Amino acid sequence: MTKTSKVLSMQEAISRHVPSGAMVLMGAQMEQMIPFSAGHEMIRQGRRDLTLVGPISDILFDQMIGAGCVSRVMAAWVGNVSAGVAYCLRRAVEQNVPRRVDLVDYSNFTVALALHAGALGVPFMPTYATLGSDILAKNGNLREFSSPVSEEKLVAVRALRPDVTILHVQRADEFGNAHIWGNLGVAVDGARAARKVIIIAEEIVAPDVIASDPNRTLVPGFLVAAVVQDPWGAHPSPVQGYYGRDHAFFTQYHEQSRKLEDFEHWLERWVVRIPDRPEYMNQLGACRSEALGVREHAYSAPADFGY
Amino acid sequence: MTKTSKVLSMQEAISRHVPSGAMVLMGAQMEQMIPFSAGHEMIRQGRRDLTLVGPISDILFDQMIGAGCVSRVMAAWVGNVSAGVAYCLRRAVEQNVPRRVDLVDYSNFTVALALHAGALGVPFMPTYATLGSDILAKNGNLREFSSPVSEEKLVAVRALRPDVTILHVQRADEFGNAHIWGNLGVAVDGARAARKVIIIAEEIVAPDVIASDPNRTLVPGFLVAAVVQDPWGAHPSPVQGYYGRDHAFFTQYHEQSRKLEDFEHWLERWVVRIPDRPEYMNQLGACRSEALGVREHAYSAPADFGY
Amino acid sequence: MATETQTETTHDYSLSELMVAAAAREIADKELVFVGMRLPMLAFLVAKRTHAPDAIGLYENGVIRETPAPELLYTMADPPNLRGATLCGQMLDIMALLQQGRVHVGFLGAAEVDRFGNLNSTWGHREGQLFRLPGSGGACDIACLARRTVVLMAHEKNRLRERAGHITSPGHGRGNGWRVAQGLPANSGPSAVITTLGVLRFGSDGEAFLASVHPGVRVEEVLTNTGWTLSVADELLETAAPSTGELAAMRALDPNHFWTR
Amino acid sequence: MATETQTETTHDYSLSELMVAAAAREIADKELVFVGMRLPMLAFLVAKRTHAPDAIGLYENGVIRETPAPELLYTMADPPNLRGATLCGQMLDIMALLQQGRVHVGFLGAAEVDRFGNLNSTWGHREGQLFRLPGSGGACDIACLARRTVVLMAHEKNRLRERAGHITSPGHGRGNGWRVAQGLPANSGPSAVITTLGVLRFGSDGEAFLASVHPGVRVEEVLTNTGWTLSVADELLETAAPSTGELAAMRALDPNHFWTR
Repeated sequence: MTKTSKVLSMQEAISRHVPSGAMVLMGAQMEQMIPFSAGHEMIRQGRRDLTLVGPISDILFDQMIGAGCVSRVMAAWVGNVSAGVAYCLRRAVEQNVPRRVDLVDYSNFTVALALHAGALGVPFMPTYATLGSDILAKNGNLREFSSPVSEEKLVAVRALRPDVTILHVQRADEFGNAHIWGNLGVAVDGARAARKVIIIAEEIVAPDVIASDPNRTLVPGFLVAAVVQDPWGAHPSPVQGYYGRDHAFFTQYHEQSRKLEDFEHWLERWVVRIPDRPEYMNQLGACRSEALGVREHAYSAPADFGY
Repeated sequence: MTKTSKVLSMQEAISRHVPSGAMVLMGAQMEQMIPFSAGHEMIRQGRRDLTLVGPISDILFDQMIGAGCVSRVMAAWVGNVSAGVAYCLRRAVEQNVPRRVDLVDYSNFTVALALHAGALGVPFMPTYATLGSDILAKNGNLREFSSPVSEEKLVAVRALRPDVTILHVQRADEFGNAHIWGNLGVAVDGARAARKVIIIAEEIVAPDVIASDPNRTLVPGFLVAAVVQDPWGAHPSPVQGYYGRDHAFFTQYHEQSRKLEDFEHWLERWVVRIPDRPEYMNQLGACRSEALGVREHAYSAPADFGY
Repeated sequence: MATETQTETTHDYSLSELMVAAAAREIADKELVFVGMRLPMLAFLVAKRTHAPDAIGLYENGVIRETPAPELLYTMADPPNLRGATLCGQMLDIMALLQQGRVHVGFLGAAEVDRFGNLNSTWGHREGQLFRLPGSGGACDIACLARRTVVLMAHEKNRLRERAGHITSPGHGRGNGWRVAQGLPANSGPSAVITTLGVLRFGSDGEAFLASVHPGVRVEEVLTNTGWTLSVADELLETAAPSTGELAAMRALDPNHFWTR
Repeated sequence: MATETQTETTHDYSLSELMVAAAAREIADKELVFVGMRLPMLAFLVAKRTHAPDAIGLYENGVIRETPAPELLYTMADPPNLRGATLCGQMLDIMALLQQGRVHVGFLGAAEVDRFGNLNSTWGHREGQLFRLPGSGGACDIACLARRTVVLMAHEKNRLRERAGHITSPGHGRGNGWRVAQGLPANSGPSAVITTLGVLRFGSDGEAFLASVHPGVRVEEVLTNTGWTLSVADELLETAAPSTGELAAMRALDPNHFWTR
């Protein structure tokens, strides 16, 4: 085998694979494993005119909107799951601050179906969801049609194929074969629909570890453009088996993003002045990270692939 | 919790949940984990007019057709994977022996999509597969239509919802929550599309074992009507981590089903006269089963669900 | 009214706790429940610990749970909600059950509800100004596809409106068979709106009516705070106070009143 | 012919081995290959061990493998094909890659192939009698959706027919843009038919022509055994014999000649 490693630093991965103007899927696992460290690197590298795609976004989209990286959001929900609204989103949509952002409203299911269509290689997926809603009325990627096999109305959800899907995962090998467990959200279809995948892993492990459980390999390496080892890269969101959700951080962000000036301070302090995730974790403090660590391990029963 | 066990004997499970005339999905994991013991019990209980559904069938459908249980097969391939054609199928289709069987020809992908539509709760799934083929021309459940979002021709694969899906699995708890690993074929959609699911498990294990790895629980118990513990129930097909494929048995069946008379002897010897799987394994002999057993275990790396 | 109102009762429970208890009672045993977040999440857990031990919780991030999570959840993807789950999978795994019609009841919140139970969680309005809300999440999907939906929200005149400013999640539309005409499943749609003042239910014409008022609330207060002329049930009830068991369950789950403050 | 035929050569390889080697050479390095069963499975493994070490094998039961299975396979779901796989999942996971157009080449067998590469694996005919064959399996899907398809089969006049009795797996239909007119993906379709006598390829009009004959085979023999008037390439080649490396690889994999007898 002549395979070469796909491991890059976060700086390199974003620099090479996420240009301004790209359609980027993040937050595929919903409130788990949000690739904050990748989003922060995009802010630092000054990306502009991104289209962000995701079912929900638990404050990462809000931060990137506030930083001026985003011109469009295709999502079902943008906010702060445990604390409420997204103030940067509101400023952008209501006042064009720091710049105008177009929102293309989906429901969770229709985001999932758009990616599913992309992953399956068909132009659309049919559903009953959104019939009768203003989501259907206003989103040009949702179109009512008549079922070809029954006397029913259906909605055709047009396929989405992100330029880049960024997934934070528990572990991967250097070739990008990635194990993910816990709730998967739209991670599987999100990766397979994408033109490129970037894997951010808590751990890079030997290929044998990944190959020991091919049913957990939800992203095969041949779809992956880059692998970044970035422990704690999902903080303040949780990574099952690695660290918990930093609820207080979300609440603090809520308060500190309410006013534009406060948000700008927050961004300076937590993103702009920070070179990378190790430094971010230094700033967060060992006390906080220890409190978020795993207190009780709970290992899966083994599956025997022997013969 | 007031949950009651769903464990039944094979006799009871088939007697209660698989009536004559039912549409039954078996062989969902393709050449792995074919529920031979369940099919044999249907033969013994004299089921008639079954519609068998599956992508392929590695001799189980042939046996049931030969035994006269079947009036229709909706499948992509019926035969003997390592040895060739299915003689009972041929006798039924070419000579109506022992009775006429209607074949509804699919491709593998369109069987999978029909079940996927059933599992997703939509009337059809779109695909480019089968365009231009006689499969499309002759199968009334496949219909060409125009994409509602593009200028393309597509095929609508009508949803299938089997009355009963029978899955052989590695392990389950008494409530039907089932772990499956290895190649999954159409097992996930097959279970979820069905009105009832019967789980045939190599092992019934404590609920904690199943709950230790909820990503491997591909069939949740609330979809399951009955759980049968039936070790070696998939022989001669393999069960990853439990036993290998008995290639010789497939070859022998090929020879012994070529002529009607020989097939009738085979059926008498391996199905009709056999009360259950332990007796079948006695007849097969310890020597053979030992040779098929796991020589080298290969356990999956644990996933930590702790926090 | 079926029971006398006691306007000056000293409550030994909070309004949120009353709403959670009322929401919990919308769940029958063994039902599949699309749980959602915040008060409904608590309501589901209360139901599990009281009258509906075999209710099954579905979370759109990809989780199915038959046993309650052992800790308070701030989000449905908090680690305690995944460990020991019945199933962890994809969002589509969960939405598929919804679209198959297997889900009995889903819980929703909203900024606005209207006369026919249509919900808006996309665009708020305050003093004539629109402001942006987080959006549907899975609310539209649940509103379209669950057999019953239950809404929890504050009862304010500018939030219970004659017509929702934006239909994020369709209720009965404009009433009278509108859902079926849209292509939505038969036997689906809004079942109850549990507000801070009472509980609204829906007639066969799809219009909401006041089914019960919370203890201490006057009917006039409800009507004054509703943005349309709200019908009142002939047999108006008083919303039952939380039982000791319900209160114990919710306080065990949320001892610091994060969700029921 | 480009090279001289040596009709009386003593082969130190079997015809099956020649066909496997020819099939293996249809795979380029790093390609995604829909492997199938029998000789193609062996061809894929030979390619992996010789010129295409980073080819990726896809199996429609739900398996993706980058490393060759360590043992001879009788079926794609044999336990050695699952242990250590790149991915084990659902059939749809694999078919999705096919439908996305990511799969470079797929291998097929058939009872009949016709002038335009259409395949029949559903109904055979012998002396005017139809007989039932196992059916498509994934063949139709691969024929529709893979960028290239390669067929392996015995070269018999009643199997290479002017027109297939049943189009299980569409090739170039009736030629001249037929695939695109049907709605099939551009840049897809039959690439080669490797028979027991030679290799057929396809012109831009979709019609098959004889591109090479196997060592020791005369062109007339091919033409006589083909059910239509087969065109012959201006630069007809001789199919290259298996290399020492190719033979070593296939014999290591199948020492008892289960597949190459």
